[in-house]
Amino acid sequence: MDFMAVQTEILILLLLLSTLVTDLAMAKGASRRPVAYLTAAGLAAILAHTCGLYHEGASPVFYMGLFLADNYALFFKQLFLLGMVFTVLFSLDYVERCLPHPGEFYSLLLSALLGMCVMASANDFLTAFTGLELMTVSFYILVGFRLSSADSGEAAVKYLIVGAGSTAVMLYGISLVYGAGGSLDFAAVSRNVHLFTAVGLAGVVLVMAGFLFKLSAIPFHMWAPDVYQGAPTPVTALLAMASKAAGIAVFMRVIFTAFPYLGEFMLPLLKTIAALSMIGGNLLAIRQTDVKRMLAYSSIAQAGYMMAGIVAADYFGMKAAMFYAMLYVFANIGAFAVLSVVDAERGGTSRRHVTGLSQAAPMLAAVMTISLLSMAGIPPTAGFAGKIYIFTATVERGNLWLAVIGFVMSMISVYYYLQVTKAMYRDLEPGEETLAEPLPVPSVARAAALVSAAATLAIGICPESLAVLTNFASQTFMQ
Amino acid sequence: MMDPFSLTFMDVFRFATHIGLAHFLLLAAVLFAIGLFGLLTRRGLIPALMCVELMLNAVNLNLVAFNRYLPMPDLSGQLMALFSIAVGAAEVAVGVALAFRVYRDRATVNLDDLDHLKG
Amino acid sequence: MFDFALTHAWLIPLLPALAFLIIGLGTRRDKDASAKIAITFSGLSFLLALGVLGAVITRPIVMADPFVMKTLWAKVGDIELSMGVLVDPLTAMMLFVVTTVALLVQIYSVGYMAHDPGAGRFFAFLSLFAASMLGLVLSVNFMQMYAFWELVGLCSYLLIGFYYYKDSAREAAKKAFITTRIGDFGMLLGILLVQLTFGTMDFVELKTLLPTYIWETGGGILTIIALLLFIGPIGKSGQFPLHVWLPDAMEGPTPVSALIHAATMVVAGVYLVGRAYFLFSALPVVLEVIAWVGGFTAFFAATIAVTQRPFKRILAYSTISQLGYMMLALGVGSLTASMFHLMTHAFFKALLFLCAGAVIEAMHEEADIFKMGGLRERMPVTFRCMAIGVLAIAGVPPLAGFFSKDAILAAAAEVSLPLYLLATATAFLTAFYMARLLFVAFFGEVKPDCPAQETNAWMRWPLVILAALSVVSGAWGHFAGFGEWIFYGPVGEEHIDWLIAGTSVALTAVAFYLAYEIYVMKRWSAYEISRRLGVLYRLSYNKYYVDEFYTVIRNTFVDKLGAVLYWFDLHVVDGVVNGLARFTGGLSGVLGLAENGQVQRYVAVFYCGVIALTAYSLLIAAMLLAVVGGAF
Amino acid sequence: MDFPLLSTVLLAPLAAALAICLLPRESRDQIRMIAAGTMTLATVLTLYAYAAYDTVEGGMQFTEEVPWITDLGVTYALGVDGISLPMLLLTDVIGLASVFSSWNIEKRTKDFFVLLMVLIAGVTGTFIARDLFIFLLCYEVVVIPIYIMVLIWGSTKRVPKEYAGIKLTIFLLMGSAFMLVGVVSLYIAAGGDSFGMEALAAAGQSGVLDENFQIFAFLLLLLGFGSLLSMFPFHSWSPDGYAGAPSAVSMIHAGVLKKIGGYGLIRLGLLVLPLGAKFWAPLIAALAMVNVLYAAYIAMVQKDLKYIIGYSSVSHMGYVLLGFAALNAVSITGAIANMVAHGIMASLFFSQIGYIYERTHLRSVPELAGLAHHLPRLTVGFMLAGLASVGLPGLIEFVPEFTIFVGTLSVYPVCAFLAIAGIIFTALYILRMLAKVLFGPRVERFAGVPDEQGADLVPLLLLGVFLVGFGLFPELLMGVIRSGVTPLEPLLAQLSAAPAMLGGGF
Repeated sequence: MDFMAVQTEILILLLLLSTLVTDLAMAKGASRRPVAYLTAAGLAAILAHTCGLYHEGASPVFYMGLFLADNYALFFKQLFLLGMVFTVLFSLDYVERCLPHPGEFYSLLLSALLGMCVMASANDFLTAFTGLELMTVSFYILVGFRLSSADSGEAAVKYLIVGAGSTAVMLYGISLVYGAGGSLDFAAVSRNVHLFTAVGLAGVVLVMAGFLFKLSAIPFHMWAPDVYQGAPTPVTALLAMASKAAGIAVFMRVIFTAFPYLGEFMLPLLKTIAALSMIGGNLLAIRQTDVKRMLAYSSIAQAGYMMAGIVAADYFGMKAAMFYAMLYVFANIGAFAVLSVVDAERGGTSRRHVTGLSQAAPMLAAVMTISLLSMAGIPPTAGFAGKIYIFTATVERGNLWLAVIGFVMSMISVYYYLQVTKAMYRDLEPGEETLAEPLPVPSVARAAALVSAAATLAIGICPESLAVLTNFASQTFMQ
Repeated sequence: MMDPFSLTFMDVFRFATHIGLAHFLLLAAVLFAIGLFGLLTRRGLIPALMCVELMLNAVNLNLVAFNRYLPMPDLSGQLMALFSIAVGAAEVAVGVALAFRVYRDRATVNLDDLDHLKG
Repeated sequence: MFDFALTHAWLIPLLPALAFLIIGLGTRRDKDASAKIAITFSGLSFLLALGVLGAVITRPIVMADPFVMKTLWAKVGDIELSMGVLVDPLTAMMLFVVTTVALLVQIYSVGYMAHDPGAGRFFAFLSLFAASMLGLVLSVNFMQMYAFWELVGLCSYLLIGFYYYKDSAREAAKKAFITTRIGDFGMLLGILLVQLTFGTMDFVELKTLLPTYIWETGGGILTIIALLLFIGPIGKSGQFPLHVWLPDAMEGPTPVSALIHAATMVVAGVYLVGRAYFLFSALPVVLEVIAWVGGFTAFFAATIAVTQRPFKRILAYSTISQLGYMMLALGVGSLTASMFHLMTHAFFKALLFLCAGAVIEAMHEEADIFKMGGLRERMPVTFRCMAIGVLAIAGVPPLAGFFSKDAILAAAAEVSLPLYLLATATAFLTAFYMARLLFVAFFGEVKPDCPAQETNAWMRWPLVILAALSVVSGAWGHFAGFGEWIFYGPVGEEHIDWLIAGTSVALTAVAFYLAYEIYVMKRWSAYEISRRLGVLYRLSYNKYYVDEFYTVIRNTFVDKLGAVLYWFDLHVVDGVVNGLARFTGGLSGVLGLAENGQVQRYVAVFYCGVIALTAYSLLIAAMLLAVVGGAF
Repeated sequence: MDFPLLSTVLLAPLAAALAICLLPRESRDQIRMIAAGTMTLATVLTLYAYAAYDTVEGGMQFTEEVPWITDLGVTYALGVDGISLPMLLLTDVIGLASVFSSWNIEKRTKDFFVLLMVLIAGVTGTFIARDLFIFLLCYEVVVIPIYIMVLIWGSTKRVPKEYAGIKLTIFLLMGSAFMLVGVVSLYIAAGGDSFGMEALAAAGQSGVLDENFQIFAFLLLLLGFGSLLSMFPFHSWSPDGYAGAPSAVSMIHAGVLKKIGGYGLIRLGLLVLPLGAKFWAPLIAALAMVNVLYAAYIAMVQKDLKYIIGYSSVSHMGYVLLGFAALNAVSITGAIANMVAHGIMASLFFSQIGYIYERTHLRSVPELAGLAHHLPRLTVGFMLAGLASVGLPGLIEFVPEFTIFVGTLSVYPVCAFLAIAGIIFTALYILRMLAKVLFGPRVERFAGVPDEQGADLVPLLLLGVFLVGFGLFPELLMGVIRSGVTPLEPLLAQLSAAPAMLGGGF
């Protein structure tokens, strides 16, 4: 019982409790900005604290190997924390204006975060499942948090129905794997030869389906566009970056520790799904006019890219996927920070709403463009380096066709990203002059957006620093 | 694995009279399928949630049966079932809350009518 | 002194080039200064050319051993492109002719362009032309010759289009450039093949390499090369069928017509064949082609000239015809006769054109000779000069044309009777239409509203000098031994075949008589004759419809084809691109239909995925079972 | 290496972009001055490099190397040799000219110059990069600013500018997608430890990359570079794109960016994948021939000035491709020289067209006439560019074209023959255009149009100097290029000794 292994989670839980208490202690109707600041400050402190937790050698383990606090988990936890801090910061204004009960909002964010952290560290199916559900249930509520919008409620219901269905499938899979593998522990399962039977293999694919749902990979993606569109903008941001990254984290760990010997069996499947996601996500995004919905499809495609890294099934691919997950966080922060401001000010996130942004708020338009280009993989943004990492790993394993699809589709994706850029930069037509009037941008949101754009460019120009970190994290995991 | 064409009457009889793991698995699968069918066809939000609950219970059955019939080193299957029940409860709780919320917005909890978001 | 000129021969083209630069960048707007600069530099260039001529004569430099200086211009791979000067008697003669005519024309232009606001530009272009032409003459290799060949083409384009505000001038300039470009295309191919075959384009080196090459490999590829090379001269020297640009080129100011389209540039083609005569003369087939092209062009153009009415157009067809003569001479193997005629023609044709300029200016831009008449009285000096020119070109002894034309006829007679007859017929026609021109414009009654006055001194003196040259150059060349000076192969015997000479002189006399009777005495009605001739007259008057033919070709094969290809580009090439884009967009729409907002549809799709995955896993399991065996 | 000359040239425009970002929108004059000053600095430095480059020694000079991304084997390696130095010069000269061509842009001046500076920096980077990663990075950086510039400052004629912009962007990016695949597979096949061009070239030439791989990878590169170079049938973005773009973008795009295609084919296609180049060369030659004639024919029936020049540049790129395809020292020298020549010429054309359009808002040939009466300087510019593109001696295009012809005629007699016939058609459409636009009777409508002066005159003077200078003294250009091509000769000799595979003798 090494409690040091769960120190991050404990800290988050404490923060969660303190936000609850603070919220309760505050007067009804008062601004909940203090809660937000408390959350942000607490998360930042935890983030700083986790920086010191990277280690060489054996990783701390909590309770019979259920919970493993290795560098890999740490990397993803930092990723979640980072995403969460920025989300809290850029959405301050949005939350105050658009969401009721902002105090509880922060508590729920923290509980989702807790779930993600548990997922990242999970070393057996029970822990993984618990973390996953903690996150998912929190998200059900968060998605429906915007009471003023009926779409938000609809999105939440849809997420719930599909999500519950997927939970059931995953659980069924876990039960089969348990039956075949004789244990819920990843390492123990991997050693059991019965995994190669019909029951075992069926269990494996069902478990994977559950995780792929979180990644919103095709064909488990149907919920994503509706939910992304309906959810409050900061929640969408978290769904896109953190929830997905958590899925990736646990997915990779499951594949590499629980089913490491199933490569021959799973890889064709994963390759197909990766290819489908890259193609379908990008194609579907082309017709979208709502930026959030478009980003949902785009996130499907991004999941495809990350999976392309995973199917390289080696250290390079894993590193690439982790690298990509991280840069995707920054890209998302930038894009959604802008969208939250636009959503709060102009009451929507369709292309119509961002029109003229280059004149109304040139900085936001630039950040948006940079973030979208990073998603598209255009240099000098981080996305370019990420794609190079991913596809060198892919090609190295002989999957050239996957790289062809990846590069071609990412260039097609430029088309729809540029549609947004076009809306922001184009000349205003008569009657649209009001769109050029300066948009009030909260300074915190502005700072968050700027920092994310700077990070996107910095990683793009100098990927080395992040690459070193991912190297370190993935190496310890692979030992 | 049994060859279906060489099944004798005795085989069938033995299967029918000696309750074992296979029965539980079969039952769970059937339950799961029923739940799935309901999830796909029932138009109401609440019935759909009930169907999900059915599917989760099928899984619990599986877990417990595996734990009981196979030589497992520990009780982790049963433990898992407990967690699953808890999670199911949470989901239903949230689900019902959302049902209220949706009903307030749209005056319906019919899943078919929740199609504002699409395309 | 002569040596200085020789070693500084490169200055000869450079001086006018300098004048072009100075005028172009500086004094363009100042007419007088521009004229002074142009004439000064041309004069210097003329003096240097005289010096070179002196050097060639005194040293002596002979055809077989030219003086060569060259410098590297650009080096690509192992191919060295050089520029330089090659001086031999041929060059010296050309330098002399070009600088003389250029200088005289520039002096003449001072008067002619006195009232044109664009005179500065005019002098700049004239200087540039002189520079290019002199560079061409001095070329040491095919590449240099091609480069300057293109440049003279450019100057011609600029000067024909000098009156750029006139649609006709603009069109004529374009036509000239493009028609000659077709010739250049062939020539460029020829030059490239020379480089590829011999590894050099240098005239001197080629001359030494050629005999061995022919001895070793025969003439097959060489024939192709030579024919290709000859396409260039066909274009530039207005040979059939690329002659169409030359009459239109008369849209330029008259001094330009004199300098470029009569005396110098158009003979560049002849000069090229002459310069590369070591190549052409080694290939009998090619020589025959050249002879026939030349002979036919000479006759063909003469038949057109007979019926034309504009003053300068008659002269233009006459030029084509005379160029045909020169080609004919080359074709029948007489470099001497060709070059001799080139020289005399330069003088008397320049003279004729300058006279034409004087007349047309005096007539206030009226060009139709039938609207003139009696100019003899109004413009006596011009008339006398004109008469000398006409007699010279008609081949009346002892004027220049007599000697040179006789040399050509004699050379033709030696080789081929049909060619000789063709040439003689041409001589007759030449005499006739020139007489017609002279009689119609200068004799008869003065038209009532005729504004003509004698020209000013700037224009008059060059006429006189050219007239003098037209008188003496033939005899001088004949008696001073032109044939021992410029020749290829064995030295030609300089003698006059009295039978041939007598025939042509007699025919000339007949032609003059006929013209006199028709146009001065009006014994026969010109109209009647033309009516009787019917189709022949119309063919001639309409220039055998060659222009119309080309228009049809251009419309169908260039513009129509262009339109078709553009259609192809827009609808097929671009259509595929747009189609792909539309297809992608459409696919997106179709796929998007699945996303209909019904959550149970989403669940169904999800489970379809699950079922597919499960089916796959069971398949694999079955396969594993088949391989490994055993049971769960 | 004492002074990081190439880094300065590369980063100066970026620094300028940053500086302009910090200025207020209203200070248009300062913005312009910063842009012009920076580009002047870059041009002067480049000219110094051009003069100081040791042609006897040859090879990469002014090199800089800093390890960058070690786990991918990426090095921040810059350097110029005889092939890239002329391209660098071209970039900076045209960049400087384009700044002055955009002098009168009043609409969102700040945004314009920021994007323009980024664009120039990107193009510069592709030519001086010695590392494939940097090359790709810089290349793709360029595309997006162009899109935005077309969108805001472009013009809608035959097609909407939005269409033109997105077509251009997607076309180039699709090309680059194939290129990226090619490069990544190349990187892996060569050992996966370095993106350095020298290292890859060594791998390619020493047989580490087998022939089948080379053929395959070259095809991918060809798709990328070919569409960049507007090789038939991947050319259709180019006329539309130029027509939609503001003149500075057209200048840079036609003048420099397109040349990245040719440069890449030589630098990567030939040096790294010689056997692949050998295999595909006949196909390239055939397509090049189509390019020359097809585009020239189409140019003949165009009405819009920018379309004429757009198709004309497609046609001229055919010569570059042909020169490349012949794979010998002479033809490749010609191809490189032709890229420089066409760059100067096309950008001069576009700057002059831009001036006309700016002053009259007309670009259609039938609507323009007799400009020579009122705009003599513009006429000189037009004539210079037109005559150069006709290939007249004394102007920049003559020697390169001649060189290409010499180099290719013996290798692909039929293709070369037809391509040489292109000079007639080029003359035809160029002269038609000049005649119609410049000459003819005086048109009073244009009487009030002022002639070029001050900043407007700079592009003409600057480009004109190079147009004539390199024309009269071609050795200034050819000498440097020769020092870059000479090291290739053994490789080319080796290649020409091997038999052609894809049916030679077109």
